[in-house]
Amino acid sequence: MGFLGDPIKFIGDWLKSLIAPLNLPPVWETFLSTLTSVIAVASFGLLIVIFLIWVERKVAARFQDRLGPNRAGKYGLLQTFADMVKLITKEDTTPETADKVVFNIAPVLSVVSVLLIWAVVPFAPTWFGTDINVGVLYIAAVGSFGILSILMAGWSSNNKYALLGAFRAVAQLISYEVPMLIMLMVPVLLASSMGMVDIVARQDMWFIVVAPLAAVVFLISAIAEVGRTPFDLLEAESEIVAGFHTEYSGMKFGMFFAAEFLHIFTVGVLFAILFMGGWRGPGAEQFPLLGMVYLMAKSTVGYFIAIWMRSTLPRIRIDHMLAFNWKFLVPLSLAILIVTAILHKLFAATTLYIPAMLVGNLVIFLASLGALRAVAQRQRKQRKPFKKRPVAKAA
Amino acid sequence: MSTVQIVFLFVGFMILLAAWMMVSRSNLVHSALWLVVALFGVAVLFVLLEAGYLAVIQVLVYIGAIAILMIFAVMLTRGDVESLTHITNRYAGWAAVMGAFLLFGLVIVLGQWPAFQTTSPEAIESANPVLDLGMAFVSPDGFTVPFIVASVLLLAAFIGAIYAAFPRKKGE
Amino acid sequence: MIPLSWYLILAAALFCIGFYGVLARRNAVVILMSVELMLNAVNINLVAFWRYLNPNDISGQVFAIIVFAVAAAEVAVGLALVISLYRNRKTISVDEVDLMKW
Amino acid sequence: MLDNWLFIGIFISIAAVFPLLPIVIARFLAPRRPSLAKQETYECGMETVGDTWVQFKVQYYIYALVFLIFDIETVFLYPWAVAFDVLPLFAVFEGVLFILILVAGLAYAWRKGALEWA
Repeated sequence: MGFLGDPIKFIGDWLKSLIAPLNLPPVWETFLSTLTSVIAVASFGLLIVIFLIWVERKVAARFQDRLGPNRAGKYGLLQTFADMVKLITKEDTTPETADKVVFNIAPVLSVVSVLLIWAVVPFAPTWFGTDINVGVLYIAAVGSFGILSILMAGWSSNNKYALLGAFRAVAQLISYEVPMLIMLMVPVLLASSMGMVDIVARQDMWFIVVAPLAAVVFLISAIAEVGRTPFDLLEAESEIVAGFHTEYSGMKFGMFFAAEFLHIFTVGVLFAILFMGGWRGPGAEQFPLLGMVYLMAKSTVGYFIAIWMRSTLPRIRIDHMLAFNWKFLVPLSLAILIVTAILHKLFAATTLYIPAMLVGNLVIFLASLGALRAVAQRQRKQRKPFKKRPVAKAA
Repeated sequence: MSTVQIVFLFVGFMILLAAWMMVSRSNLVHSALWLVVALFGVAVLFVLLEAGYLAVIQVLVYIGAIAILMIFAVMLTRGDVESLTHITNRYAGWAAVMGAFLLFGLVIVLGQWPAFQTTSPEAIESANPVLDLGMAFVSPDGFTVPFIVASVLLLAAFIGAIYAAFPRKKGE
Repeated sequence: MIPLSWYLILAAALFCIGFYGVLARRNAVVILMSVELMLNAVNINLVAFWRYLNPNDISGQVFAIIVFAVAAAEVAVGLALVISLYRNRKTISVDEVDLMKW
Repeated sequence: MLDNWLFIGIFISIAAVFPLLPIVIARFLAPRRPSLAKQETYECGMETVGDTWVQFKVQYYIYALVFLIFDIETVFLYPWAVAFDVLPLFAVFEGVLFILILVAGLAYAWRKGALEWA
């Protein structure tokens, strides 16, 4: 097998042989090996951002019929490094009236909250940072640090726009966390475990097949959690300057920026793990590297949908967005959870399992479409007739 | 001193410091942020006690929801200008004395209890504590009634809180 | 391992700090925060008792979760009352809320 | 089990160090020429009027409240979902009953108009 069979194990063994002559006590050995794997996972997370920023700018440019970055390096690949150099050498101003300590902690916390998710991501059969038995809830829990960091940033800036932006952002994030939490329960329920490794291991049939609606609702609410267009009320440049990070400049702004880019890809990774079988694929059991490739390839699905939505849809008004969540997504997700639970209990391990699940999903889908239609029709009736505006005559 | 004990002492000190800062700061948002630090420390304690599920929901519920709710409430009430100058009432001295007395009494009373000397716990046999928890919530000889009563309690709190916080319309 | 007594003393100290906060502070929101501290101290105790005295009976954890639910309910209603109070009296200092004395 | 959490403990510290590094590097590389105009609060060039701490709508609190209630609900439901495969059918309906009781709360908030933004 050697290096190509399982590179991580290969490198790990090599490192172990390196420190073996030192005869460290076992506590230190555990500590060092944990530290090494932590640094490996965390730097993978951060390095991938550099690449992702380039990918996203290229893809978004194609949607808008542009070329995107193409000057720095081949295909503009070095563009992100150029941006990094720029951000590092920019002057970093802190407003006089800001609460300095809180102001400086907030950007760090926002990166931490996203990076922490990567601790439980199973990259391949034997490659994962750690496998805690509450993995799914852990993901939801570290997300709350992100919410806190936004509040801290907005409040400490001592700027009306920043505070207003932070409040709107938090209202949005906590609202969309409800359907996300409920939809995270569906894979947990189907796999009977909260561990990420277990969830991947139980997906002989991808969960997106048995619970397609849950996957869609999860993706929508997770994208809203990131706060990208069409859900970018956090920033809403045309309304509240730049939202909660109005006062940030230089590298601290860069950290918020990096956290956002990493977060959107993390959503894709989570979508792939929870609903699309994670690293599973032909040959992945033998060659972990192949599993990693599968996971990254599957992750681009959710990631691409997010970029697609971003470059296609306009921003939603805040009242519409919250109403969409509380009056549509939350009831819908509860209905999906109840129906999935009952059908899973009744039909699991029978031949009718997949058809029954699909019919259940179809019924919910049609019912929700009908409800949306009825609401739209009622609103159309209530609307005042459209007044024709005088049109300027062509000179 | 084992590593775990050092971690415990560090976290315990952090919790008490954060708790003290929380009750003694005049800036309400700072108070709330110190509260977050203290609550996070408690989550670390839960990890040390091998209650991973509780640690995670401690972060999810307390930091993700309750702390946010606190900060929102602080913002909504704008803070009294007055309370910035003297944040405690005139019984603060007595409160401190009573608190110290309570701590003293608690330690004395606890010290006489034989289980106080327990130094090392038994191992946990259960393979999956979260599964046991789920079983306990819904099995008839477990905690079915508390489970349903909890949902009724939450419903009552929900309706009560909305009723109290929501501004009355005219004529209501 | 850590002795049980460390947890109990820490929880007692945390409880007393919360107790002081409830009695001494004037601001109603801080009083609610202090109540949260006290509830957390109780939770540390519950989980420590579960772990050290009876780790193979799940009821200790169940009890802690019920405390979570109660704490959430308490905070939700408490803060709603504070907001309602602020709307009607323009203050949240508990010293000045003395309507019942009349 | 504690080993798994040790990983997360170390991860938290490393994850805090990583974003700190560029910020600290920038501190040495970036120019620092503070001036009064730069350090003013940025409100599109206007001078700031009044206190930053403007009065917020109670709506924000209501959303946080609904979120809190659903958060607690998930705390009870996740163990139920984990134990799902070994539960008898009536236990499934207990969970459904739990959800429905809270849906009643959501329905109340909806009827009361507490979910409206305006």
